[in-house]
Amino acid sequence: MATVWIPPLVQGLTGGRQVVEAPGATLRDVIDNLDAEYPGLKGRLFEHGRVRPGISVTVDGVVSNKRNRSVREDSEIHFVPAISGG
Amino acid sequence: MTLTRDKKGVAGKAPYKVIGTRPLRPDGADKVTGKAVYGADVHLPAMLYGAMLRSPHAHARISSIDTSEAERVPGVKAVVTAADLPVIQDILTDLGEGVVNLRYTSNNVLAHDKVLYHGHAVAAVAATSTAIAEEAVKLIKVEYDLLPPVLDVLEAMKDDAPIILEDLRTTELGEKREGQTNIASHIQHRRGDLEQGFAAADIIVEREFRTGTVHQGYIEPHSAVGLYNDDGHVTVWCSTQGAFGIRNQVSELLKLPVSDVTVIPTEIGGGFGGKLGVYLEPVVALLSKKAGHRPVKMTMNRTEVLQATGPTSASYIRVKMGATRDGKLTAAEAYLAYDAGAFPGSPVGSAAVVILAPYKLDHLLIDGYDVIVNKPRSAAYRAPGGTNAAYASEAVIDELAKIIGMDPLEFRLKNAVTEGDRRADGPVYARIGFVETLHAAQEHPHYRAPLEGKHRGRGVASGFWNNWGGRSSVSASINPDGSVNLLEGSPDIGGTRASIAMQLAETMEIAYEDVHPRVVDTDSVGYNDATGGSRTTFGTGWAAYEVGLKLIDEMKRQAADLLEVDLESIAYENGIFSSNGDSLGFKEIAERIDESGHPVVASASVHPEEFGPGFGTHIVDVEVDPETGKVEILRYTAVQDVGKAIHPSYVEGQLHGGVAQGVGWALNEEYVYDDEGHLLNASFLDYRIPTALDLPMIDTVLVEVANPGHPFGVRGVGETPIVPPAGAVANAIYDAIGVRMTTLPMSPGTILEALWAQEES
Amino acid sequence: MADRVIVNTSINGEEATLLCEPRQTLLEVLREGLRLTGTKEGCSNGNCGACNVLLDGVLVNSCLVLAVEAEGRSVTTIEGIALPEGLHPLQQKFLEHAALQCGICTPGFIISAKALLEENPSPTEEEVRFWLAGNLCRCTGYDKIVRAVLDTAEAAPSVGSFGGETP
Amino acid sequence: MQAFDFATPTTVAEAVELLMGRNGDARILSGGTDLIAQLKEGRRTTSLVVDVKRIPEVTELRYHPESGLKLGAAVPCVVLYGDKEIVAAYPGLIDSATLIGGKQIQGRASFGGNLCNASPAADSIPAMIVHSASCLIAGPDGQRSVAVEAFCTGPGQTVLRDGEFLVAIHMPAPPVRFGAHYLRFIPRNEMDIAVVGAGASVVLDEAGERFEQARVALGAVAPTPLLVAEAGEYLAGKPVSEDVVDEAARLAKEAARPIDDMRGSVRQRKHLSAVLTRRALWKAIERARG
Repeated sequence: MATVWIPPLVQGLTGGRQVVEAPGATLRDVIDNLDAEYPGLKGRLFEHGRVRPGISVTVDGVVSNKRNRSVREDSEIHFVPAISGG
Repeated sequence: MTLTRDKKGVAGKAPYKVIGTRPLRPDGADKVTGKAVYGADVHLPAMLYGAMLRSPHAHARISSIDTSEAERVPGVKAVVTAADLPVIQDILTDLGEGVVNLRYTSNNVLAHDKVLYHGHAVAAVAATSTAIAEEAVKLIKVEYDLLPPVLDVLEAMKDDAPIILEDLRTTELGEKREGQTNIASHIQHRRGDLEQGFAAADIIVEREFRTGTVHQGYIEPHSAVGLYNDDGHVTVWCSTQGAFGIRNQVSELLKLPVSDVTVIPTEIGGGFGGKLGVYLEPVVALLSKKAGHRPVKMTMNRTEVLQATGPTSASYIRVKMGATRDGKLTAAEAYLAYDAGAFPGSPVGSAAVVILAPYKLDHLLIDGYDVIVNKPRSAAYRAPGGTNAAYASEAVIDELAKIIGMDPLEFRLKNAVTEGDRRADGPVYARIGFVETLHAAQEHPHYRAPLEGKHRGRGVASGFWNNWGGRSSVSASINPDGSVNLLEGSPDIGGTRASIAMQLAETMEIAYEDVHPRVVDTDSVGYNDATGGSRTTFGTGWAAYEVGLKLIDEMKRQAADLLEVDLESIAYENGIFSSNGDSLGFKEIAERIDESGHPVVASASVHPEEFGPGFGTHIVDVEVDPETGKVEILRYTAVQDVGKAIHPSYVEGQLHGGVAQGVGWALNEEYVYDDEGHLLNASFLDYRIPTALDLPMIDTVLVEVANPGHPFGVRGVGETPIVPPAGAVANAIYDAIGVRMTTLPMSPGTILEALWAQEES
Repeated sequence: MADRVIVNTSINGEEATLLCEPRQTLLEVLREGLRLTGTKEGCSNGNCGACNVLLDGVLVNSCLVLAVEAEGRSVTTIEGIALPEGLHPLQQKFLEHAALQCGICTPGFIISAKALLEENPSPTEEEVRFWLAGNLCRCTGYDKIVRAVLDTAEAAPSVGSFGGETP
Repeated sequence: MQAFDFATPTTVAEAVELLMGRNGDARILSGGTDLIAQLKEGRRTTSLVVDVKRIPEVTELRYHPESGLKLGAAVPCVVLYGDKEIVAAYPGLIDSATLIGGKQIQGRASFGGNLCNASPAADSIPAMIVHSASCLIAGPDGQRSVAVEAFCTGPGQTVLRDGEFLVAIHMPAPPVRFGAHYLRFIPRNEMDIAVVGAGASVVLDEAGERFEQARVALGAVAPTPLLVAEAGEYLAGKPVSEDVVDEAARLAKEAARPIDDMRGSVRQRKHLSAVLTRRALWKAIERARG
């Protein structure tokens, strides 16, 4: 199962847990499964079916907000501030 | 599309022929002879000239605008106000400078019901000459009901602060808090157990820092020409970092199909993040529509540039760090409040990543607040938010090292992140070169040179920037003489035509001189994100690499036809296509394209994401005049992991420029406001960017730890070098006079005050 | 409005007759009237040097000269710097040293540097920095610009009015 | 920029007549580095700009070791410091000429213009004061002379009456064992307005150990550039020593009555008045000693 790091400001939904696990072969699956276990999580991280503006998703250190990107059994997923430059 | 890996094996390590050399830039002759056309140089037949009316107040409700007298001036062809703009709902869009809300952009372009800062645009005039437009602007009558302004970030966060945007609510990762506020958002990163971490520390240092508002300071003022044609098509010529971003914003703000907008980027005279958003572009289009579809040009003067564009955030930062006596960091806590100007969107998000990025930490807490105040809307500025953040954390790191009695580079080395370590906000680093920069700094003659003389000091600081990939597209065609025309959509601000053409030449094994790159308009090439985020040589260079591979494949087909052999049997090396002993030169095939079939063209589009963060370590020597408080920069060395330097001269140039801007920020640059929120120093006389006499030669060390995520190992280089300077200078000042400076800029007046405070205590 | 004035002047060696309002600056007339847009406007009040030209051989900010003052005088702009045989050595050295990034300040720097080398064919680094202090550059940190000027002086001491000595 | 008429008189009388015709609304154009910027920004208005650079007296530069220096009001800084004899005779004056703006400003800016602009922070004025300079003014009633320290009456204000203009500045020939220096404090190293400026001149005795005369002047610490007469009076007859110089510097600090503004605070400016006066005096002493 993929490891998902929950941002501190939504850890209220995971009972304070910082790292949780969820099954899924794509980012979409992982998030849907996570939302089933921790209702409301998806709504905090996604909006209109897309990752909320200002958030970047990293899977194994690589940023991509595509929901159909593949996730491995040992993948690590983070939601981090979108950083872009000048 | 899929991205192709380096066909030669290890990225950045192959024996390159073009990469790493220093050829002349393709646009060079035009730029040294004055032929290059920048924003204000555009001239069209029947062109009109615009001028803007700007708010004399920092915060006021607009009760009425009367433009009738201005409209009657002979020569005036159109007057527009916010009433001419379509109503825009909240649309969040990512323009490569972070996410912006287009309703706010509309409000910023022409003030809707309130003016929110001194210099906020209120109305615009188009006339047959600039002089007439300027006279007419003075005849527009605006009645204001004054409101109390709030300019300081901490004041703006107070419960009883004047409210700037009535509908603003604090957002915390998708959740909105109740009640009016100036705090747009709160972000947080947390890991481990802070209490436990600080309990393990032998020494804890906690300090507060303040930094002032600073401007990007590009020498070319904003300029745009708009033509709203009779058929409804809008063309905008402007100086911008991203023509596609301007196209999208103009289309959204004027509610036009994106296909009805063409943006033609001119040469750009500096941007540094400040030329990503729209200011004049929608206004000149509106004016053109109202003025009978004549083209309208508007160019800001320097006062307008400083009053109404840029700047980057002033900030309040508190940093607390603990370490053991043997030099191990045990915990860190940071609180960052960044002012965003009048609309949400300060770079506090990236600041919160930068602030602890170089260090291994098991226990940390970072809180960041995005706060609005009555100043111009903040724009990205080179490593947005990074300089303020590193100023604070690098000063605390320095102080810990001093208390422990450890060499500051050694202390950093003991705690430096490497591949596999976690960044403060969680993700794991891939191959990075931070440690390599620390070693290179230690070994540099500068660091070993004795520092003699009174009131002299040496400081070091490190910095991180994450860089960016973004989307890039290019098109290319082969000419009958064997040269290649390369069409790009990345405005060239600092030599990227050269660095991109070099990557194409390397890929195709042809001469650099045989590549002819051009930056074209939004109709002539696929989508490109802006030239920003240190992404252009990385991302558009990668697109050039991909297009090069395609062109070679296409040429192989032509070779197979001409040699009458199977395509599979064709090999290409050193500009020669060969098969079973027969061969044809690249140029020979190009010449015979007519005979062999069809013209050779190709396009490529990429969206690479493994952009590879950049780390830098800077060393600076200063001399402080304790009687005047003035700081002289005696010597400066910037070390940076650049991945692979495609054109080393322009990589060095990026380091030089970042250092110069960082030193200006460190020592003198700041916006000065009076209590009513009037900007007092909106000129290059009193907004003091460094002159040639304020800086020494800037030594650079290009450490090349190839980015495994790029065919040639490239990392972004432009932004990292502005992150360390303020911290390095502050640490050098401490070394020189024993005073820990905690405000930026560290101007002579503030240093004198600090010295006096030290004497008196 | 004040009457327009006919101004007879010489621009880059060519006679020019301009019809100017007294309030127009030389910069405005060069750019808008003659479309010589190589001279840039960065601040319009003498603080950045992007608009530098030579007026009777003397370095001035064209934003702080009225066009009517050019009557009977000669003006040299960036468009008049290149030599018949190609780029002026300063222009060539600016390219070789990558002494420009965005390039907006470059015309002003080249004009200033030319004036410097004509007066002082072998300046020290400090002299170059002092002379160029009125030209602001935001991209380069001045390092490569100063090197380009020093290298021009060293490589070709006949660029200015250097008394014909060759090394 | 607002519209205006433009005139280029070739004689002093013609210029006076032009000025009289506009009842105080005409402006003199010398180097233009202040005037043109101010007109653009609307800080000054005018209906007529009078370019005086075609009047021979206004562009004349003449030095004689006995009669001193006659500096036409419109002589640009580059012409002034381009004259080797003058540079050798008046190094303290040249200090300020090389500080005003950058090279391109110095190509146009003149001491006369700097004086008539009457900025409290003007660099050339304290330097001229310590050289005991006087102003030659022409007007409808003929010519008159005013000491430089009395010329400015407030920020942007001078003693010039309607129809009058500054023709030239006269600097007496420096006596033997005379030395002068001007310096200023600015946050950058060039292209800046003085936070404080200080000029000093001294005449020493034959041994170079005692002050015979001295003058100290400050800029940017009062509504006009300031002659600190107390400091000069104190120094006259005193031995050259650190204590004596420090006391003169203290007197200068006492005399300074600066304001707080974005370029500096009262405390900073008072403090700098002493620091710069001390540094100016020591450099002047060094020059006087040869």
